[in-house]
Amino acid sequence: APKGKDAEVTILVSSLTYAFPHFVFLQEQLEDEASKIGKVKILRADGQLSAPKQIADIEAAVVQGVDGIIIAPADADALAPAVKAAIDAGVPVVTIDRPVNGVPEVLANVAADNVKGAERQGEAIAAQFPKGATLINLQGIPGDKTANDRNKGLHTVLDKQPDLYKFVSEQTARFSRDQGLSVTENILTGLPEAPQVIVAANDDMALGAAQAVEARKLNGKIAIYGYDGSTDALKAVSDGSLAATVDQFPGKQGRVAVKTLVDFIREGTKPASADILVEPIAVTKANLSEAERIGTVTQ
Amino acid sequence: MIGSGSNARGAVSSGGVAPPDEAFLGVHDLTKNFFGVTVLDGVSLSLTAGKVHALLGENGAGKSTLINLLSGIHQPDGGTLRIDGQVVAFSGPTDAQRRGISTIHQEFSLFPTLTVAETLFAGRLPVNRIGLVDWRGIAAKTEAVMQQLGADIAPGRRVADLSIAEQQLVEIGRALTLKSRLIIMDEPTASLTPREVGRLKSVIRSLTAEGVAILFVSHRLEEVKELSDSFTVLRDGAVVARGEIADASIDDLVRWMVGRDLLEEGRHHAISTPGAIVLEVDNLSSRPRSARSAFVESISFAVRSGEIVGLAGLVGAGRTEIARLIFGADPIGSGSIRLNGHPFRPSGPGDAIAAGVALVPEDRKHQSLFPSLPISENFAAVGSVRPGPFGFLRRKAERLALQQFRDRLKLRAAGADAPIATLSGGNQQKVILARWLVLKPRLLIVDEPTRGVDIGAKLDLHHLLRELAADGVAILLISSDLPEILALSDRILTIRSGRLTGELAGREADEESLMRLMTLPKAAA
Amino acid sequence: MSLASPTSLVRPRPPTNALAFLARFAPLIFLLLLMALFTFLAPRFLSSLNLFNVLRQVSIFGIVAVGMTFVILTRGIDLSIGALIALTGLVAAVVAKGGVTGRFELTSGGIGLAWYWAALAAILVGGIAGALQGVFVAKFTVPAFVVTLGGMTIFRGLALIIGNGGPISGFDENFGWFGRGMVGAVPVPVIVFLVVVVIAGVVLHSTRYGRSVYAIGSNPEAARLCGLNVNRTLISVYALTGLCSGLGGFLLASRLNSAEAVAGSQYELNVIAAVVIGGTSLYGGTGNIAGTVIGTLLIGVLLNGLVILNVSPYVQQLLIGAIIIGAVTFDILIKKYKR
Amino acid sequence: MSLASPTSLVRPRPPTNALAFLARFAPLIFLLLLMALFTFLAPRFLSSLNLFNVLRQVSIFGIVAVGMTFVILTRGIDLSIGALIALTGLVAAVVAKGGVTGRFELTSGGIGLAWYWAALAAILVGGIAGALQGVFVAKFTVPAFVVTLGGMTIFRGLALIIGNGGPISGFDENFGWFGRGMVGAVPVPVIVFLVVVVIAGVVLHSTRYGRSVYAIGSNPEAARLCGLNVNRTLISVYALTGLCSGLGGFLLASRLNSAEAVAGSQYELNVIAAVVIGGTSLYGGTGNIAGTVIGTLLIGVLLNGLVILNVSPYVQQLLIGAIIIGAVTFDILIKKYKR
Ligand SMILES: Nc1ncnc2c1ncn2[C@@H]1O[C@H](COP(=O)(O)OP(=O)(O)OP(=O)(O)O)[C@@H](O)[C@H]1O
Ligand SMILES: Nc1ncnc2c1ncn2[C@@H]1O[C@H](COP(=O)(O)OP(=O)(O)OP(=O)(O)O)[C@@H](O)[C@H]1O
Ligand SMILES: [Mg+2]
Ligand SMILES: [Mg+2]
Repeated sequence: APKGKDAEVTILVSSLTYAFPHFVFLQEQLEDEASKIGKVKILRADGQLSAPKQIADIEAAVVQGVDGIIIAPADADALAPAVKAAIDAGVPVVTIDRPVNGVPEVLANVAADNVKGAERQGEAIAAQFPKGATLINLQGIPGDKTANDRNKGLHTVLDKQPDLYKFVSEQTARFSRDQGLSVTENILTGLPEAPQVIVAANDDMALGAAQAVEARKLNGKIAIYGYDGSTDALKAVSDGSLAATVDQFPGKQGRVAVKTLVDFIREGTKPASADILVEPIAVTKANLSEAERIGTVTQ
Repeated sequence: MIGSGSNARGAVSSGGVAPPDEAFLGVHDLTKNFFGVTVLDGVSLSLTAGKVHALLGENGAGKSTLINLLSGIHQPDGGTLRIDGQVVAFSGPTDAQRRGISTIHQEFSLFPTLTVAETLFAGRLPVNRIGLVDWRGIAAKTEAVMQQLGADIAPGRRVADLSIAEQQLVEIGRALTLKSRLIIMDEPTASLTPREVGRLKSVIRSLTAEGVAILFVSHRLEEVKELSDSFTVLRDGAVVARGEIADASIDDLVRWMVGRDLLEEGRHHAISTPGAIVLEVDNLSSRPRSARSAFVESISFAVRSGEIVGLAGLVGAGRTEIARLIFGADPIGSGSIRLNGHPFRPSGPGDAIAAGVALVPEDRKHQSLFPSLPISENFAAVGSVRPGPFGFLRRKAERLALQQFRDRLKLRAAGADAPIATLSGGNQQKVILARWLVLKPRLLIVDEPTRGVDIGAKLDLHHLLRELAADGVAILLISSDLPEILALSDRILTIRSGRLTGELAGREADEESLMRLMTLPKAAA
Repeated sequence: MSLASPTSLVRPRPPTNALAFLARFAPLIFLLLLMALFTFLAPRFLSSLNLFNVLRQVSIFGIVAVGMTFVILTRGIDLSIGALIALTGLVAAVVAKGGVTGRFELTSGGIGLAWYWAALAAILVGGIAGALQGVFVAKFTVPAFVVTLGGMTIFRGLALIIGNGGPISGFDENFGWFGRGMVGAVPVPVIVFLVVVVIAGVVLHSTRYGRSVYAIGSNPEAARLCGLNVNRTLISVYALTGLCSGLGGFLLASRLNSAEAVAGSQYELNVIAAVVIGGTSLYGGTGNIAGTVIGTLLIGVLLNGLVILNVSPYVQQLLIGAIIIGAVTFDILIKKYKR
Repeated sequence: MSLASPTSLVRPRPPTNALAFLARFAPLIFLLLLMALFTFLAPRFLSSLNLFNVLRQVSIFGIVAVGMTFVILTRGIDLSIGALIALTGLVAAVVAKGGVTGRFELTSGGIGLAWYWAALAAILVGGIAGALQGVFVAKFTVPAFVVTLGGMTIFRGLALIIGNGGPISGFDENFGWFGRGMVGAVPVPVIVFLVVVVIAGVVLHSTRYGRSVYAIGSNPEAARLCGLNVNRTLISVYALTGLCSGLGGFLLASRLNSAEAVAGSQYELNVIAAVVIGGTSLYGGTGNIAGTVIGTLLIGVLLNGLVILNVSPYVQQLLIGAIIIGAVTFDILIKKYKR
């Protein structure tokens, strides 16, 4: 039953991790929205990229008697039973960033699909290089869901024209700037000629790659694509060292998720559709102002 | 009996002493090399049921190496082993054990974190029908074995908490429980006092009465004379003499071992009157480890410059503990120490060394050796050769210092860069002694300094200690070897159960009077 | 037969005073204190629902910790368990689904086999992988740290190759029962954990094999001289930990209804921490299963309680590190002071 | 005795044969073989550009490996270095930017200090963090594995708190020079690495301090009875590794023009692997800096060569694990066979 208009509400947010700026920003915006709504208490749980950890956190939160849960699941299947159990225990759940599988009782899924975002990334490449290009692909942590999804989206778009877009090297740099730099250096050494494009599964790796490119004095000759729309990346897009990044609007996701959940807890209103999709966009120099975090970039 | 002096080798080969037919173990023409250096060279020997055979030789002569071959630890490079006339080759220590050979090793092989009982039966714990260990049975058997050895060691004690001598007894106990046909004992008495040695002797006698063959290694020749039936002397890995013990005098044995006559060891007495008091210990007690009373209690004595003071006591009497308290190795409970007239309360060995105190510990393996480092580093570890500016080492000076002691103590080593682990036990001890002597301390404490050192080197060391005393060093000598204490000490203090029980002037003391004080009941003290 | 403990044989026992008692039960006392603190700060912590949660959460982790206890008792270490959990989970998944194609559907591409084949495959692969590592440790005397560090990388690579980087999900009911089912009020993984604990406890304390594990850890050289088959025992403890990891991998896949190559990451460090907190010495030869259970619970309680108390995730990391160090220091200092 | 010949101690030495030579240089030989293989498969590997790449890539890592060598020589281990690199990098960043607000701008919110203050702060924080861990290892005799495992979690937590989960980026030219600059053809980090190597080599081989490090690793009790200050030396080696991590953290931030809490993850395992591959024994008392340099290069060459050959990332993991085990096994077997 709805708790009433001005009821105190406690919400657990189980983030995938707090070590990635993407989720930190999401959290900040979410909490900002919560304080705007008023009388909403947010509990943070760090998923540490681990499904068992998130299950444990959800179980603890249910014991604790929270009013609702927002979760960015590490694994769509693994977390399904725990999410189901929480809902059965009377705790509404909103998934964010990505859904869990097979639990229709979830109040809402607020997400900007990683596959879709990567498709935007691929389309941006295709738009800039309509006649085709050679590419280096820097992938994320092997086996990680985000890494897999982004890789999949990119290939979905570019593999439609395999004659035009050739991946000359696909390596992992584990989402890290450090490895983005050294792996790019190594790849460039191994290639007979420099590629036209370096596409990375997150901004950190793209920024590392940009440094390698700069050190090789190849800047301007290779277009580098990031992902996440982080502050550093937006700045790099504006000064031209990155060609584009993808914005999934994590802040917006956070705001919508908390609003949806609180409305349901207080007044019992369900969202029109359980799937609230935030459309990711590719941010280039041309549409820089559309990026969510552009405000944090000072020229 | 064959063999004599320097032409001994010829004597052996022409002697044609065929191993007796009833031998349990026949060793024929055994050779062994390490890194191309021949350590054993055509050694033959036979061991007979019910007899004790002594294996003698200087440090590094090859005794332990021979034993390692007989107990299956190393494989010979040449020669044959026969058991009951059958040629055998051991695939490993277990194999040798299965064939009835058990060994008490020179370096113990115990389990520090396990109990005495479990250590005794390791590898063959008795189990019940469903395969679970019979703990009670083990405890009972352990008590029985310890009683046989006259050792008061509870089966449930952790081996790590035992003293060296107690560990030695456990090591012996394990060989006894094995029901072997041959027991090899590599210096089993090196850290035992007369009481335990006496017990061991009677154990050996009852073993031989049951038909067990014994191979016995010891540097204490009186013991050898008394216990064994026959002997073999090794020098540089070759047999230089063998025969019936009854036919050989101690002097003969010594001559074969070291290849020269040793001067008769005289009783030492202070050459000049001792000088000023260097060490003064007043009412010293150790810090109680448990709720019980302190282990070493109310000890008072003094040592003067130029004086050698012996500390005598039975196993576990607390001699080592006194030394450690003075050296700052263990925390002092109460009482005070004065060094050269000044109060002295070392917070650790570093303090003591800085104040001119040196301690040669009793447990070579655990307290002295750096097994992974070469001889030169082991020698230089106390920093006796002062480093140059910024702590830069002066390696050349260190080498020269080592060279001196090497000659002095007749160290046998492949070179200063050889790993110390490749030296024989006695030679390791020499390196350790050299480490401390080069410090030129004002107070030198030596705890069982000649453990495992051969008779020649032992006499050399005795001379060295006397020279140091003559130079004005105050020496505190701890030894379980009563003749050694008697030979060197100006005064002898006796300890029992952590208390001082008496003091004798060196010239008045003899083994009997010492033993009486060492075994005095506490109340009578 | 007698269940008398090896230490109860001590004849002249020192008076059992408070300090000795403390020393004996230091890890347990630390655990109880922590639980008391959490209960005080958040009474809900002590609800039976929550305690069963904690038990279920630690059970997989605890099963592997039991195996790790054997390894650490021999002075070894096994860093590969997390990767092995991932690998064996995927093996179980592949067997249960009959292949990797159609890996998200319940009715899979190939011919899926029953849960017991899946479990068996996972356990077997774990055991073999562990034994191989044991061979390097025992026969080639390569330090366990190096072997299992390499193993960790290799198994993670194999898991990626098998799953082709992605998860395999959606198993049938029976498969899922092991991870999610209940027997009465008790979750199935908890029961499996208890069974493993009891068996391991008896083996370690009262069989020749168990005692040889202690002897080898205490002094490998002496163990060899005593005729213990050191190599075989060493290989066996790594195989055992592999078996436990395989069981853990199966249970985790069953619990999550999904197996993937990134599963079990960083398990190794938590598991080792649990064993050490439980009083098993990294220098070998001392420790026991009861301690490991306590250490496991301590880690579980810690992770659970800090979330219930809503401690900031960043600060949580800080506290977890501090408490791990604190627990072990507490144990060591009390034992030292006792003497 | 003769003054002229301190070498006269040397009795007939065993002939220096091929096997002994192999044994002595096993890690180097392994490295050269690996390089030959890579060159054969991809000639570009041997270009001077690429070799400088490898050198630059390993230099930060190598600096920390030098510190780790000291720790491992004393039988210790330090798992906290990766986290410490992240923490100190952030410290340097905060100092250079004058605060966390405005953490993305070159002209920051607070008053940024010059690079040398930033470097100093990073190194100091690293040293202090290391020394604190050393205190637990030395004074409280808590196993280094536990202390630095806890330290790793704590430092990572602190780093997250300082950076508030995000990066701090954009430093001035001077700050950046250390990570990205060149002196002639040689990258600055490589020079720093070489300087660290030379100093550490001299200290370890030719000073009293270095000798005490070996002695303590070889037999801590004997070292204490030789009057060496065991506690102080132990604390110092952890402090030293902390200093190296601090230097590494600063260089990494400078190189990446950015510092963040996830930097340096998994460095610890690679660094330990490098030291061990270089022949330093995890049981303490044997090893040297030259070996560590070789081990470092081997890891660097491996990571570089596999990427140049464009080996699939999954298979790379497998190969890296196998080669680490292979290199150490090779070294051990040859040394054993020599005897
Ligand atoms: N593992 C080894 N490697 C190299 N040399 C060795 C090894 N073991 C023994 N040696 C050498 O073999 C010789 C004989 O040593 P062994 O230990 O047999 O002497 P020992 O007669 O038992 O002497 P001690 O009375 O001192 O115990 C010594 O020169 C020693 O340096
Ligand atoms: N402070 C102490 N409190 C209680 N027991 C102690 C203490 N110090 C030593 N002991 C025990 O006393 C026994 C022997 O002590 P110590 O080594 O000093 O004797 P010792 O006369 O040198 O005899 P040994 O021939 O055994 O070397 C050992 O079992 C040791 O564990
Ligand atoms: Mg010997
Ligand atoms: Mg003693």
